[in-house]
Amino acid sequence: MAKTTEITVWATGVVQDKEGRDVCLVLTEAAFSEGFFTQAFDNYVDLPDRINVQVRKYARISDAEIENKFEYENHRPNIIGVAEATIMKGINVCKGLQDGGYLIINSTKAPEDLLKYVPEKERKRLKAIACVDALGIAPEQLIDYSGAEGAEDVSAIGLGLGAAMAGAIAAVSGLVKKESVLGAAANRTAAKRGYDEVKIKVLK
Amino acid sequence: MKERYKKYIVEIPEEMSIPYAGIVESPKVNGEQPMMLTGGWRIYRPVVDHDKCVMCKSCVLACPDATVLLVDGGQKIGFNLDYCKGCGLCTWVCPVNAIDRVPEIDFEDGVPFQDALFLLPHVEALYAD
Amino acid sequence: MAEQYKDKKEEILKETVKMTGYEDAGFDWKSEKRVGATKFLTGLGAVAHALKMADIDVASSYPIRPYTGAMMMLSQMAARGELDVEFVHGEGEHGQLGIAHGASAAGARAFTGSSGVGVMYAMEVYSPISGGRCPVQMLIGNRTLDPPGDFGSEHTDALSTRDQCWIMGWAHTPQEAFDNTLMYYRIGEDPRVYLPQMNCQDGYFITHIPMKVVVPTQEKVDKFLPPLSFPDALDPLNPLGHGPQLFPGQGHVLEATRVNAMMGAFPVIDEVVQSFNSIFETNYSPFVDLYRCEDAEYVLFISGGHAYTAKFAINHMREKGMKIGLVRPRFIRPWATDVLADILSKFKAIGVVETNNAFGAARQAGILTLEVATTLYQIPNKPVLTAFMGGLGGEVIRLDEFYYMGDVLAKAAKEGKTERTAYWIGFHNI
Amino acid sequence: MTTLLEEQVQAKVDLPLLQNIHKAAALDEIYVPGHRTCAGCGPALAYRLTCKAAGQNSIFLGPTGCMYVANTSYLCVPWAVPWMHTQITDGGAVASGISAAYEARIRKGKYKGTFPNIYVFAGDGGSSDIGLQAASAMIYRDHDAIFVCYDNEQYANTGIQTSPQTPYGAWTTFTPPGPKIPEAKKLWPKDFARGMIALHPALQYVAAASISYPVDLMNKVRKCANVHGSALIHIQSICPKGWGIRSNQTLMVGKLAVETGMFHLFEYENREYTYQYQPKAFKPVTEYLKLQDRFAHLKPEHHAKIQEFVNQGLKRCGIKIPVEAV
Repeated sequence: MAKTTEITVWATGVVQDKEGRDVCLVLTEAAFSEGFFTQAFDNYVDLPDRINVQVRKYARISDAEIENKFEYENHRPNIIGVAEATIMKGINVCKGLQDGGYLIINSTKAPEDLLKYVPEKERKRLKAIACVDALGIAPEQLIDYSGAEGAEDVSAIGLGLGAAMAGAIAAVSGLVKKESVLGAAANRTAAKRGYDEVKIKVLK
Repeated sequence: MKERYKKYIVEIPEEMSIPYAGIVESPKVNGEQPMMLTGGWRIYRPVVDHDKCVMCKSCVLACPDATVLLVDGGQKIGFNLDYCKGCGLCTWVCPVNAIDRVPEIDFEDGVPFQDALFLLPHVEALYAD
Repeated sequence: MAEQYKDKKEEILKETVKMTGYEDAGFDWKSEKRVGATKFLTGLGAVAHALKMADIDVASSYPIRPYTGAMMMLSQMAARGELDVEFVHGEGEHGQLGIAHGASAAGARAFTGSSGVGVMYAMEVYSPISGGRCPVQMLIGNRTLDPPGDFGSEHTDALSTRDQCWIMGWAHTPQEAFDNTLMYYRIGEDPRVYLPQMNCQDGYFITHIPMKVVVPTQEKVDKFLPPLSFPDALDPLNPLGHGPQLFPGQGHVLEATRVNAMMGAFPVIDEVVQSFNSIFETNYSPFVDLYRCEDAEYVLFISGGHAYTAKFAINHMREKGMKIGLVRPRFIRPWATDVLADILSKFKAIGVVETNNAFGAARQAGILTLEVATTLYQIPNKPVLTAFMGGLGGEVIRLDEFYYMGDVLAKAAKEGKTERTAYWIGFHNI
Repeated sequence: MTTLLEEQVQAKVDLPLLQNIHKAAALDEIYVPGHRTCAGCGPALAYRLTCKAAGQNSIFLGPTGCMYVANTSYLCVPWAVPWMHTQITDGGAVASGISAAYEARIRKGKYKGTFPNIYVFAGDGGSSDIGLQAASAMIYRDHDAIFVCYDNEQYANTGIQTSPQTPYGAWTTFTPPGPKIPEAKKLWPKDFARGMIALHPALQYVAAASISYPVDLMNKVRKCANVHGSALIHIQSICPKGWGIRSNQTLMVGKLAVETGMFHLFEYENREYTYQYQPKAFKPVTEYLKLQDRFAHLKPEHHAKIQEFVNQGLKRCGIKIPVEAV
């Protein structure tokens, strides 16, 4: 049985559309360079994207060919990324989280402060919660619609906030090596700072 | 005839059923569409300074989501935070700068918490163990 | 009728009856006790008269031959004040169907029609209308698509829309076109169905050739067809949302409800045809018109106007001792699989007369062959199946061409096989 | 107290014009909260103001576009009045059918209420491009219905693509700028409302309004509703997503469009035009262009070209106010 890690990144519609997608693209690019089988995709169902709506960007990283590639969503994610912490106030971002999962949030706050937004059931499953000031590290939130509708992204992958988030996710989960993430992100510094500066609270 | 053609009829499980021809009930006048809660979209919350407010009602007509309300018997401006998307148009339109935009995360409440966005009953199982 | 034939009117009618021998088709003048004014009407005229009696509320038109005459008659009726209808001149077939869609959704009994390329131009709107469950009726006077660009009949136009969830069937005489107009409205407006209907007839052959039609009294029509009641109509007093977007995960449910409406129409059709027979004292069978099939060994399977000539041809072949019959489906949608399977299983050979073309399809015949072959699949001892490509681009199928088909089928029944999946009439020797 | 709906059911009454913002704000909310449009969505505001002005004796039609997809996502409808989806192609046709149905049903005694106001709420694509034929036919046949074009100057629902209303020089995902095509979109937009006036000499009432002038917009909607026959209203509805502005800048940009002469507020009534915005001087278009990311690639010569186009447009309207090219 193949071991597949599913990543769901929550972001703010339009404003972080590209950044959310970049988190997934940087991580899958890094994993691909390490020999994994990967898939990065948008939430097609909820397109078109609207300003401020909660959007989901997905990635799957596996040690064998991914068989459920056509599933619209990651129903049972292992890692949750949240590019805008406020989203957690309105929605259970950890819905369906696998036991031993990780939650990584872009916020200046401490991880403990945000734990209250995770319902009891999902909190028990968290192995660690982490915060990274991705916006502080790379304040750029690039708006680029080219990659949103199945076309290729024109602008480089991982120029801003997305790179820092991807670095942080790599650091927390150990899913991919630091060098691979730095290699995959256009903004190497942001990815490195994200990797180094993430604040982690281990829960079990 | 009825019996004979029964095999062609698709039995639709109760939990999957949707309205005939997709015809749905309209919400009530001055009401809400609770199936689409949008308060969770908000990053910045509008906060009105009633001392500054001159009740010109510009903000009432500036909101695309009809979330700027007249409260206290029409004497004050209030917000329907269950649906306010935090666009900031009320702030911009205010001639006396009476509406501030405050980060939503700094408040304890004011956003309806949803377990999932539009989860179909027959898909619910996919999220379970 | 010309002056010199006035005295011979009864005689001519009797002769017509003898010639056509409509025993099974519901047109047996000898046994039928139809009451009403006897007129000579084209298929278009017959439909227009039926629409007047159905008291339609909205008609939307756009000119294209050959269906146009029906709209011309309706506008005359409106101008004379015989029919109270909102007559809307569409900006094209697409708009025509849009108008009918809106009218029907707003609770009006709506009618529209088209032919040939016009039917195709409206293609986008068929699914929204049936999906919105609006019981619009559309008259299709069949015309060949371009090329060749002539006016002649071919069924490819209407059949191309067969999978859009519209009730669909062909009349083979103006009388049947008249009757179908009323029956289709009653079927489509039944709350168990709520589906639009395509009332098809062959261009020229049926649309333009006058035949005898008995027009019943308004009283009987009113008894058969009550006014439309559409409780979900667009109405500010009862606000509803029609057609919001849904999830991909809900699409299949909506599709299933539409399947149920279409397949649920079977008992409704049965009921409606029985009710029609009892009110108008006719003897239609709901789904299939059988002609001289009792001891037949091989049959022509044919939909639409050419069945008229085919019946004469069968009479002549019968005189020569050939055991040939005719099977004519009265509905193409819904397709009466089980009824047809029962009937077709009795024969040794079946020849589908296509009058349409399905380029590159299985067996490279027409669309009807695909349906018939699928129907036969559930029969253990399958009859030999072949198709006859005739009546394409408006070509007439003559008596001798039916004799040719008879010969092919006789040989097939005897040998248990055919050389071709489709015989192009006038192209091959047997 | 009888509601307006009850009054209208008994006998159709004209909708009174609104004297001020307070009267406008007090009207019932027909387009209620709970829809998936962008934060700061201009078309949604146009919809809300139109509905508010329209009142309850109304039927709304939604040809495919943002205001269909975003508003009705997942079986939600935010209208307290009947609403129906139409294809993007045939909003005008369906409205014609509904109007004809009510004519017939009321005449024949099959409907007890009075004639409803029927609104087609079509985007610029559904009005001036793929829906033009049906829109024109509805107006030509003079059906008692109101054609609303909510013009966000692009196909926004499909992810910002060029439409005939997209201005010269605008970026869209189908007209990206590049070394070969520095100005992005090379074509000049259609003048939809005036074009419809020219095409339909019997058309009684046409208005151009902007979401940034809400009371003016609502009164124009009411004037449309009070016409017996077809009426047309063209509403400039700023799209923060497609125009590359922040969600709180929607109204500001709408105001600037009027103040620079990029968009004219007008009424066409009794065969005559009146213009609602006639300042001493118009602002230079550069002020409008530089605010929006969709024009970010433009060079001064493009700005000058647009200014020239705008000046000519003002001259054509008979507004003799000099505007200097920048």
